[in-house]
Amino acid sequence: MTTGTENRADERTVTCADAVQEALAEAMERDDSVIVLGEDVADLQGGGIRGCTQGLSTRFGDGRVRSTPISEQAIIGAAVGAAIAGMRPVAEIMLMNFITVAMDQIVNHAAKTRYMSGGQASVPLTIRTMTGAGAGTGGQHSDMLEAWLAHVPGLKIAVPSTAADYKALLTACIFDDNPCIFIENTLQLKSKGSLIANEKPLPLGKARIVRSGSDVTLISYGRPMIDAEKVAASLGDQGLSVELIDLRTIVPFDEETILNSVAKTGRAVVLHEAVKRFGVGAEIASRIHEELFADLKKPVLRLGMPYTPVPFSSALEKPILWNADKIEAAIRSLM
Amino acid sequence: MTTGTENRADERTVTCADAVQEALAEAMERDDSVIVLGEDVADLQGGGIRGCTQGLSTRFGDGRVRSTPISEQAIIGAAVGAAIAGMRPVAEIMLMNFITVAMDQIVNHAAKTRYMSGGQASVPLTIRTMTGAGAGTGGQHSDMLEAWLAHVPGLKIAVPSTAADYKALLTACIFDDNPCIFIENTLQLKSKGSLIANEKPLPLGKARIVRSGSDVTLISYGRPMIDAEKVAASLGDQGLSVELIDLRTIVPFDEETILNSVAKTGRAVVLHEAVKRFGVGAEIASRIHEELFADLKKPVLRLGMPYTPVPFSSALEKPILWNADKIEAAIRSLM
Amino acid sequence: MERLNGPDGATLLNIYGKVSLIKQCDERLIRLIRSGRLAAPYYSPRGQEVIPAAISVLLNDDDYVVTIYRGLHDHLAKGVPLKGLLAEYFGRAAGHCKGKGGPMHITHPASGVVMTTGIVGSGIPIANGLGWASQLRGDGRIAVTNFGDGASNIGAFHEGLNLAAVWKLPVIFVCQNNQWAEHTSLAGGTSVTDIANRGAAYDMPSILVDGNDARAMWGAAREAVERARNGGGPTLIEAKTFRFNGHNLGDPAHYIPEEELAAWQLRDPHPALRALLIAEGHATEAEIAAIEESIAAEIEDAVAYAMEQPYPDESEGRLDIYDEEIAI
Amino acid sequence: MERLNGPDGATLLNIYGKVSLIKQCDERLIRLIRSGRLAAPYYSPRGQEVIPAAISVLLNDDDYVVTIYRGLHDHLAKGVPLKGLLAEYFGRAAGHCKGKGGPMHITHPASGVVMTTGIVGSGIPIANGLGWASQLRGDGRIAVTNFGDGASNIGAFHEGLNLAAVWKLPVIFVCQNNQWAEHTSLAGGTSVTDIANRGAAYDMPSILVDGNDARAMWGAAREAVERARNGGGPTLIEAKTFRFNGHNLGDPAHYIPEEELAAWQLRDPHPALRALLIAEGHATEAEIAAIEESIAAEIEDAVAYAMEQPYPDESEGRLDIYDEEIAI
Ligand SMILES: Cc1ncc(C[n+]2csc(CCOP(=O)(O)OP(=O)(O)O)c2C)c(N)n1
Ligand SMILES: Cc1ncc(C[n+]2csc(CCOP(=O)(O)OP(=O)(O)O)c2C)c(N)n1
Ligand SMILES: [Mg+2]
Ligand SMILES: [Mg+2]
Repeated sequence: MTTGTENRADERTVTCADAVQEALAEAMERDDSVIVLGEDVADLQGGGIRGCTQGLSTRFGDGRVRSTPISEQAIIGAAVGAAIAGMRPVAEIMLMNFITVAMDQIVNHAAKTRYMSGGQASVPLTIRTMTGAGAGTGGQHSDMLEAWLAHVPGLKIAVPSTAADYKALLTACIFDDNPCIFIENTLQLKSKGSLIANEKPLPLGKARIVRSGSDVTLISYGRPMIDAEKVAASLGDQGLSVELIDLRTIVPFDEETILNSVAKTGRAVVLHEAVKRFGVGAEIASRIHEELFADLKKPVLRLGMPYTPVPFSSALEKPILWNADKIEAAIRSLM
Repeated sequence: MTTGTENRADERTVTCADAVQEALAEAMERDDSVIVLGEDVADLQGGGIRGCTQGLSTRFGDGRVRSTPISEQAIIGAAVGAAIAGMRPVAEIMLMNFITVAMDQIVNHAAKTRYMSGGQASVPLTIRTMTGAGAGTGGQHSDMLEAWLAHVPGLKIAVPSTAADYKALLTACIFDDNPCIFIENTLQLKSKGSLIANEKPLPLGKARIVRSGSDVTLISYGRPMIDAEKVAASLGDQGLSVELIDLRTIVPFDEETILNSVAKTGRAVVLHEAVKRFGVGAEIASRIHEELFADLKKPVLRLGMPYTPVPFSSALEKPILWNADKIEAAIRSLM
Repeated sequence: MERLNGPDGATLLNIYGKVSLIKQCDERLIRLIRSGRLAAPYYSPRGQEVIPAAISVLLNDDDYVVTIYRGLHDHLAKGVPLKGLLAEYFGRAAGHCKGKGGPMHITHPASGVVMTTGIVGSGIPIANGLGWASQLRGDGRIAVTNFGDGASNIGAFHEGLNLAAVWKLPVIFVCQNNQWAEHTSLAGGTSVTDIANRGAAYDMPSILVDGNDARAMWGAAREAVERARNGGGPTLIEAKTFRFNGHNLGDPAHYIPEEELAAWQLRDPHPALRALLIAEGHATEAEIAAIEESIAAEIEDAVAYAMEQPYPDESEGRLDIYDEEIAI
Repeated sequence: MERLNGPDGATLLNIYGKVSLIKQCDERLIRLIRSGRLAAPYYSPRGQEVIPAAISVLLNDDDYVVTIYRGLHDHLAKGVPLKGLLAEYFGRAAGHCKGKGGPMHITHPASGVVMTTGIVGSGIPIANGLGWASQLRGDGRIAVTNFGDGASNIGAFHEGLNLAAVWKLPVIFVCQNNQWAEHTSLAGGTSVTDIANRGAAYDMPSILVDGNDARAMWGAAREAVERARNGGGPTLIEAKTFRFNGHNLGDPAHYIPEEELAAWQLRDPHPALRALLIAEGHATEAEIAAIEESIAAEIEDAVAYAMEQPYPDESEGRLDIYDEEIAI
């Protein structure tokens, strides 16, 4: 999240929540068909519980920015319908665990309508949702469930890790003609990063090589990127050269960048916040093994949450999360 | 599904649907706390659309066997509540795609209640559901979604492949003290197999070595096992020795059996009906790579559905499903 | 008052044309499936024809319709072209959905049919989104969403009606109460006798109507269409009707009491409307027979067309997953 | 008639004891959090105390209660022991849930509190299962499930009430209508003014009651409890009340109009009940003060206890995922 350098003239420091708000405002300004709905998103309701939609209803009107009842099926359903009718709805599901009441609309309708209609209908909606462990919110408010959605053909999934990506990836989702899921991190929304004016648009599906290296590839996305970056830097200082890749998009994911890197390093660690078992890391590790079996010096290592619901007590929650020590130990175990 | 031999004296041939019905009837006979609910499950409604619950309400009463409104959240919710109160509910979700409207109850409640209550509450429910492609029922009635549920700590998941396992695994689920998902196959329910009287109970988490072999390990579960068995036999006749493992239980899955086998063969194919990407096969393949990297002669190969919704037309549906040729080709590609 | 006028003769005849098309098409499909020439899941709308027929004559082509697996009547009434529809049933490349959707998932935007869902209740919230888009554009399009009595017990119904009421959306919720939800009777799963009474839970105007009576159905639809068109918000219509066949083809429906079926058969909407047209002099027996014959010919034509279309190429299956093919 | 009698003085005093415990505990928790000594998500029930207090005096220990993240009042009213409750807030090993649940997920079976959920509406269908178990066993236990006004707009509410009505379950659905759902007013998300009116959609007896009036609340609860206990099936109670604090601690609730808050503050249930007890001679000021002081002492004791408990050992996190630890 830190640039390590002074801001450039065309650079501003904003919170990730601000970055989301800017992406929405600019998209709405640019295209009348961009509309916003979700619980408490309008200004009468405070512009979103994290302020991500603040000012939008005042600026673009109560028609285009609507607070909803607590009805996630109705929220996603309305977004699906409006998208079919040619709008670009951005629906907020307040926390990711609440997609569990709306999975039907996401999976059976948003994801499949283009296909089942033989391409006659298009569902260019974006679902913004927020989640993440580490804040002591317990078992029903912390889950990362991107692996479920990745298993559903028809959806695209983006997980930003910097303020700039919060803005750029959300913009890409909104203007993508497919249903996109944009996963924000509860703890990260308040943290700051820099935005560069008129940055060129980011395509979905391209990873970012945060740091190039030659000894080992570290692949991650979302909030764990912060620690990943620290570890890569500190190991670099110690002469261990880590190539760090921020996946940015889970579907489609950037196999080319990953495979090129691991072909070079011969070693890889995949790190994510979600439960390790049956997680996104399993797919990435499988692809690397399938394609680079002969080049690998060591098996791909996965880091993720142990197989457990998220406990409330910090004494229990902290130990199950990733941290710099665990990442470093994983990397060292491969050398 | 065929034994290849004449029935023994204590052996009967039944359909998989009958096997389910027997498991339920025997469980209800044995334990008053076993109760059944779901759409159309009582005899007044025909005892289930596949006859799996036929006769139960007549025999055990309308109190214990209840047809429900079309309300999957209410179905699983009632099962969760009754389980907490000490019953062993068996809830039917008619088709697996309909779990999408009940994921909250399954994931946030059934799976997490034991943990979040610090072990004070227990949720010994079983969810029976049916699914499977190949019958021309299209995009919203065919999905195998076991990978989602496997990513949720707290659930157990069983997928039977023979009539005997339909009965034995369902019985194991019902008497397990954890929430269990039992996935039936639409096309298989009518097919027959043999049951042996007084077979000893089957534990969850133990795979079955269907056929031992030395050249390659083929791991699968559910309906694809039928073709897997044919291919293993035919390759065996041709001198290629396939060790065939029926996983039976996805969570917990029998790592020991898998790893022992692949340690021996050095080659493995994982086959499932579900979409390959981010599927159960990715976890299994990852575990094999992680544990047996040095022993593997070839990377683990995964077979599964391509990244697509299930199309309606048989001309499109057939090509995306596994078949004997594809399995054989995969195995041969490893030799 | 204009408002109280019923449909005129031409309108009734128009409705009858749709009813006859639906009935004949239903019968033809059943023969095709029974004879083994068509393999498709089929949910007959026989007995419910009048409901969408009477509504559709009040709709514009670009008004939206959302419906369910039991949707043949809704599709045909709204004007989905028959050839592409049947080709879709046969899984052919010329099907409206290129064979990828099938009978349960018909889409044909030019007729306004934008969604046919196989998930009970899920079309309800989707219609709200269509209505929202119309409201924003001020283009006057309204959305009609069809569902069964059983669907009125699922969460999506509740969330959808509440949101529509709060947002005053131009959406008509049409509950085709055919008395059965798969094998479960209305009383077996539904805590109210009249689903129209559920409208009060959303402060939404509701109309209880005999869905087998073309005149009454048209009247109910007109009230709802006018309200939606004029910014008056949503309406819940409960149209009482009956499902004359099993839930799907192959279901012998033993669970339906014989007397119940017999009583409803006396109220079959098709002969009733036919008789009314003649009795009131809107058409002669001969004129009606001619209409029916031309429909029969159209159906034969479409069946022949559909059956001779090629199947989609395997490569078609890889398209339309995303807007562009992505390598995954 | 007995039926029409209100609660006697002892009952009112009993209710007041619970109200005072809730109010004092709420204030203590807020101080602990504000002072940085407790880190926990907290949803204050201040203003809603009378509702569960009046219901609980009519329940047996083994009657079930299901509640939500805003559950402190429901927990305490039903008798969840304070020490273990506070230890859970502090994430300690001695917490009722060993620190794994936290304030949003309190379970204490001995008090009948079997589920506290953080998902809006989801406790409603769960209560049905508890009621079903009671019905089967004939043990006379009933289930009370609490939820907010906002929850009445979610699918689970609808499915839950319909099923309870069809199955005539011994369940009481208590909608604590505190006028706000997070930052959304009742009218902002809910299409009816009185949620009690939604009962008719399920043919379910409904009671609209002033949840801040102990006498009225007790009367409503008694009617519902008797009905459930006697096999008469479920009841929907809408208890009008107000949320005096923000949605959660930290929410300044700027969206609530000042006049609205001021008007409701005049109807604060706590001083009202206190004054009534004295006015009607059920207790003297001194007696009440003594009760309050003993509660205050109990709370201090529990806070001290909770704070000195050890945190759970890391290994505790691996238990209770399944009945037996499985290697995965
Ligand atoms: C969410 C969901 N649950 C269950 C089903 C299985 N199912 C298909 S149709 C049907 C009955 C629907 O009855 P009703 O709503 O009255 O419509 P009808 O079929 O009578 O037209 C059921 C239970 C489904 N498709 N979706
Ligand atoms: C399914 C779901 N959607 C959204 C939320 C986020 N959320 C938590 S509390 C709340 C407001 C609930 O309002 P109400 O039902 O009136 O209860 P109150 O908080 O006023 O007691 C919301 C939207 C949630 N927890 N669950
Ligand atoms: Mg019906
Ligand atoms: Mg509220």
